[in-house]
Amino acid sequence: MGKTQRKRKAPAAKKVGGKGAEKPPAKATGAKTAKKAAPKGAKKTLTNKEKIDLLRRMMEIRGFEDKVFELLGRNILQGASHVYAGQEAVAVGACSAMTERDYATSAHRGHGHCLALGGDLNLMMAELCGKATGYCKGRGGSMHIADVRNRNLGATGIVGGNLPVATGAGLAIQMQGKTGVCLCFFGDGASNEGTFHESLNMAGKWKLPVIYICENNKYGMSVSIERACAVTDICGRAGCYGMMGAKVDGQKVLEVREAVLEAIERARRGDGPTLIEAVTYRYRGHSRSDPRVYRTKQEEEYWQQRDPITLFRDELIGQKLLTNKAFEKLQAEVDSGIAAAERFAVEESPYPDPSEVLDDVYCGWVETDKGLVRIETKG
Amino acid sequence: MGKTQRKRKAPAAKKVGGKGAEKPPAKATGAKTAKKAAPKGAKKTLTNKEKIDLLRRMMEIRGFEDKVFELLGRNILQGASHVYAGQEAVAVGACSAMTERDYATSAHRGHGHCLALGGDLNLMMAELCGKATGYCKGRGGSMHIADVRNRNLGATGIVGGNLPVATGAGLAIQMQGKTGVCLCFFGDGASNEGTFHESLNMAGKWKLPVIYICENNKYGMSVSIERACAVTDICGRAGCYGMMGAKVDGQKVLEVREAVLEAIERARRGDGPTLIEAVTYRYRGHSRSDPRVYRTKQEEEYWQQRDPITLFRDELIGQKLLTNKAFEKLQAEVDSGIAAAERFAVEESPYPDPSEVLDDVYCGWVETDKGLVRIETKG
Amino acid sequence: MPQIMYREAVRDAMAEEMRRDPRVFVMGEDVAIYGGAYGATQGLVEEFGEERVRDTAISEQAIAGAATGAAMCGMRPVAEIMYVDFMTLAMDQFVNQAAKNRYMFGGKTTVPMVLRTEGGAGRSIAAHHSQSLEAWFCHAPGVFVVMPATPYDAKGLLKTCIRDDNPILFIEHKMLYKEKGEVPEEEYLIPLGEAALRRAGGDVTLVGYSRMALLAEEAGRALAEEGVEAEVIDLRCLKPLDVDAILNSVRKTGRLVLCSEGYQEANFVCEIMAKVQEFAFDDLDAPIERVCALNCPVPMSPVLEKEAVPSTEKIVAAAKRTLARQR
Amino acid sequence: MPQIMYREAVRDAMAEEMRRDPRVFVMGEDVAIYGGAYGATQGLVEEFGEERVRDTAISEQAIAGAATGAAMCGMRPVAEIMYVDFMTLAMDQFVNQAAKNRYMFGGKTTVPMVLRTEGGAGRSIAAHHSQSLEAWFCHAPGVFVVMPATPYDAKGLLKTCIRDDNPILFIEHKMLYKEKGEVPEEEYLIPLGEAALRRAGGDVTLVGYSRMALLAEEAGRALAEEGVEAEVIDLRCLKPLDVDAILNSVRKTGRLVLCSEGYQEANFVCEIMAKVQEFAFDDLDAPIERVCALNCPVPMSPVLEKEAVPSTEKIVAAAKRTLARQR
Ligand SMILES: Cc1ncc(C[n+]2csc(CCOP(=O)(O)OP(=O)(O)O)c2C)c(N)n1
Ligand SMILES: Cc1ncc(C[n+]2csc(CCOP(=O)(O)OP(=O)(O)O)c2C)c(N)n1
Ligand SMILES: [Mg+2]
Ligand SMILES: [Mg+2]
Repeated sequence: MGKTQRKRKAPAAKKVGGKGAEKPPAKATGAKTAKKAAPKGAKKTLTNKEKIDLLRRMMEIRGFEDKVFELLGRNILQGASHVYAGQEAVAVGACSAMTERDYATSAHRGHGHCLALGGDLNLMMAELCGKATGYCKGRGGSMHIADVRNRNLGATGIVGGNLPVATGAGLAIQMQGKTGVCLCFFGDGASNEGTFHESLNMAGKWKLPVIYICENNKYGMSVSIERACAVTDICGRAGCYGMMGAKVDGQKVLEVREAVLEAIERARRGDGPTLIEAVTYRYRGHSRSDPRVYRTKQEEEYWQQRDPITLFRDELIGQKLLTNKAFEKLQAEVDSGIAAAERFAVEESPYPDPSEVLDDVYCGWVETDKGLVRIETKG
Repeated sequence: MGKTQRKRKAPAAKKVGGKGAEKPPAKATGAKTAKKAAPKGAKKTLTNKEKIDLLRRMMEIRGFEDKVFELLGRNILQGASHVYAGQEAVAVGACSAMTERDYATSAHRGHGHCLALGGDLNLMMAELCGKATGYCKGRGGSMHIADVRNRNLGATGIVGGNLPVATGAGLAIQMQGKTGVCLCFFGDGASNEGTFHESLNMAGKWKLPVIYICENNKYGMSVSIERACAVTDICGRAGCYGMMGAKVDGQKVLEVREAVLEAIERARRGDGPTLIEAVTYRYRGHSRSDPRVYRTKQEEEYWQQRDPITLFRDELIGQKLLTNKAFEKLQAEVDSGIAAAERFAVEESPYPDPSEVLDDVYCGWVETDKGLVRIETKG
Repeated sequence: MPQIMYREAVRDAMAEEMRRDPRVFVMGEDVAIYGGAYGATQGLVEEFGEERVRDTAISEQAIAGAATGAAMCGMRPVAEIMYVDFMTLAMDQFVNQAAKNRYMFGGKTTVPMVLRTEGGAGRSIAAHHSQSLEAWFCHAPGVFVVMPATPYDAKGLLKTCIRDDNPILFIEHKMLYKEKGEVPEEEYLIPLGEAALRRAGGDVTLVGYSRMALLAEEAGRALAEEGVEAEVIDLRCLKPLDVDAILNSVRKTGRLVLCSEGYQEANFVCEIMAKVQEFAFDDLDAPIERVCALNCPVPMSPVLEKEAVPSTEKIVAAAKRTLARQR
Repeated sequence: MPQIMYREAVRDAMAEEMRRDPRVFVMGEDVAIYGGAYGATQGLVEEFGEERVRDTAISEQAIAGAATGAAMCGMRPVAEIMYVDFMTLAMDQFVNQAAKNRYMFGGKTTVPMVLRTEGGAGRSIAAHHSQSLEAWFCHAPGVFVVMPATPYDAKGLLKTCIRDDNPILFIEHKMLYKEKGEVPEEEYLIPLGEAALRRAGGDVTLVGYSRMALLAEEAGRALAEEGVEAEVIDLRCLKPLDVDAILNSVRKTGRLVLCSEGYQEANFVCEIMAKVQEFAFDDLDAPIERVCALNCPVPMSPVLEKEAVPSTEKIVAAAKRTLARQR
């Protein structure tokens, strides 16, 4: 063993090949390493309509987030909504690679993921408004939207809090012998939490079908990745966990989609997790009151030039798959969907009944003055 | 940005050079990057006497640990002592590279570190026995020995619990403009805790003078590193934290010493932390009751062949710095020191007075029936 | 009835449930090859294999969080955190994620998981391995807290917990693992939220749980020798809590001693004090006494440790104090 | 006296102590450039530079632990955990390391650190950003817990905490940051462990802390309009606790209402209930009332959130319940 000390090579932005991570002794960990028969995945090639659907979803997210921002400003919406505008290509590209049998978990900036997973604009807007008709009956709000029966295992207000949960979802899938995967969305800031380390090590060791998608939007609140991370190449950490790493342009929806497709395929084969770093940008401040003193106007303008919706629209127009007129029509449709959601949430939906405040804390028991009683006993 | 996904190269056991970790923007982090005038470090070359002192320290640790094991077996010693036998070269080699202005933190298997730091056999044995004369007045016992005024910031019963604390010690040193360093000892098992990730990132980013010394003895309790870690090359993770990594033979006291000397020098220059992986082996079970079913007799025998004391003794004898007779004399001296410590701790030392049980929970306040009262008020 | 050890009862509960339900699995540090730090998972990996009995890395956040995610996706994990002292590392995953997901998500998910851990002092292993932190989890909506004192209860309650749809912290006691007790061979379940009457009596009520229930029983016997008839209640579950069992007894005796191995300040038994004075204020003939651990980290030295935690003698003394008080 | 905001008082306390003592420094997430999530560190980096006002990565364990290590090595860190909800991630470093090191190490070290955080509901930001978890830390020997309600107290107490040699959790309240109050220009310190009498009265005692002290004061005013003279006590410090202030008042009024924004079950105020019935059992004319948050995660929806946490009306109602009780 040498005793020389060298600066370890910082992982380069472009990935170079090489194997070497030890194969886990399958027997010892109980991981299922027997290769599965190639399962049916999401379609590799997209029809024109499907491409336009991706564009539509991104536009819906943008429209939704712009509306959220507006409603926050008018004090119609309460709470702390972290808007996703600018990052649409990540959620939409990644979720388009999923099938019905896959799950996803999300974080505090989660509206985009919910919508990309097929979330309903009305139910989402209602949830943000704290209405009884919302996804979580108004109890969760912006940071806690879930729709477990529809693959969405939920967002969390704790930065990094969803990584262990997603890892457990992967474990369940593997133990059940299914071919699903779990996508796990989190930010560059979250990558410095201990949960990141513990989760990726567990998933790497057990070859769990989890796709960790780090949305590197360069800031965790006001702290730039350069000021937070000793090494800014997040996907380079994959090697420490025996998994594949990939860096993708998070402004390009098809590029994200392809990277995730590839990762999902690998996971379905039983070849374990992947860490994908999607480089992107959030347009708005971290939250509504954020004056964004930590970044420059030029930087913001640069990224506006790389708007994921504009890029994809121009690509489709360039390929003659879309006309300007068709795009305008699309925009109008999206706008009216958002307007409908606003109406549904703000005007038509009631607030929850305060008497329901103690419901669903537990299964089968409910809180009374004297303590918990069985619900059977109560009814 | 490429979207290709490659298995990240698992860090190789022998380090190959290469720079590339981004330099931290010094202004932004407030880290002192101005190079310090070369401070006086530990002596590079050792005199014969000093070499023999290293041997003696290793022998003392071995003797101490064998005695501890014996006392545990005879139920004279209570509690859970995790003995260090087999790993002596790591603590002794590393601590020999320290000067008076340096600190160290330790973990549950900490007797070796305490002794290598110059700990007193009597006070240590008394502490293990829960006696009033012990380092911590009998309150800490095996897992919590500290001697803060003598550079030992203490052991902890929480695996991975000392990494953030050592990082903070490094931060204090840096902010005080001192040239000291903090050594941080922990195990292979601890490297999977979230604290490892958070601490190394902080230290790497701020270039803190901390030497993280992972004693890879291949097991965390019964779980082998192969079964716990997705990638078993722990020092290879250094690259993710923008710091140097080194793997050393933990059975060779001078090799450990040199690696730590080099790391300390770098830290004193302001060039930041190092992650050193010292490959070693614990002879005993994790704790006294451990039947060691998780490893083979052959493996144990292999490591007994690489006993750090025997290796160093033979080296010194080979270099004619030591004779068999001198070694026997040394052994006799060590043995009588241990016997004296046993006498001091077991026979001569009193237990603490139970009435002192509430002392020192707080500074300046003490618990009474009615709650906390100021000590001035009390006295 | 056969006599088995507490740790065997815990093991048997898991084994039976794993045989019964393929969704049940065990994971944690040293639970497989080693059989658990206190032997409570011994033999499981031999029967169920490493797929269903999983040794993990030392990563408490990942253990608790992976259990949460797996539970939400159709499994029924029984995860182990080796000491309750290490729950400090799993707090967020357990009390912010597992505990709240059902509520936050509008009741549309369940998190059927058991986090097994153990606590208590008595082994001279000092401040990081001797705590009793149940109070924290009673102050965390969404989770149950179960702390059995006997092999019979350990088995019956753990089986119930594994079948329950709530996230549950099941806290064993390190000094009880080798204690023996009668456990029937046929299957049985013990419902949550029901205290056990360990001794009937009309003079004073002693309430305890986990090892303190056994000490309270012992104190009851000691008091009986002096002619005092103590009623002894073993809570078994702290959440859900059998409030009526306590109130009914206090209404009879008018005097109450609460025993807990947790730190005295803001101890869980203060909740019982609150409930009793809320619902049986006029029935109390004397101040409620509490016998808890001192408000200091648990010291290693056996003489100090003994001083720091409750003992039978301290319970007897507290009972006498409350009895000495004029009605 | 000038009127300043609570957040300015907090900031000024840090600034003054940093000017006075070069060992004092600030670190945490977004404390420098951003000036703190609620503006409580605004301007500090401009005056003291990035060396002494440090933005960290999102790493709560490292923040709390680095503060611990730095404190043991001669610094006086004031570290920030952005929300008390995230203390779930820093529990081990704070309650197992910082809190216990002095005791475990035989009294041979001190850990002079302040962990600033904030809690409380009211912003509709749901279950991960609205908790009041002080009870956990009162049940953790070795740390103090300070929770000021006014700018005056925030400044005077924070300065004292920074000079104190114990590890202290200083919990601010998110709804108070913009509240104004009189704060003298000259330097002052407020000793730990002394409650503030907010209102004198002989009919009933209302005890609160942090925002609940303000609500209790409001309740006191409302009761006065109905001819009831409430005595209102603001604890300011939960540990050390001013037990005598409470006992003296209860001895006078015989009736007590305790207000806390934490979950009701195993709430810190149960400790006060315990102490009062231990030391003033015969002085109580009615059961002690507690007004706490409901035992559920804090819901986002404003209508539910309002229902889940205490209000002035609920305090008034509780006071009336206790007054309705015959002596
Ligand atoms: C454990 C925890 N620490 C801190 C916060 C406060 N906080 C909320 S979002 C955020 C920044 C997160 O950054 P990143 O992960 O990059 O996500 P982004 O906001 O950029 O999408 C912070 C510090 C939190 N919610 N949880
Ligand atoms: C947080 C925490 N988790 C688990 C344990 C129980 N435990 C004590 S030592 C140990 C193994 C530690 O392994 P390693 O870090 O390699 O150190 P070694 O014992 O090999 O010296 C474990 C799991 C603990 N003390 N603290
Ligand atoms: Mg970010
Ligand atoms: Mg080890």
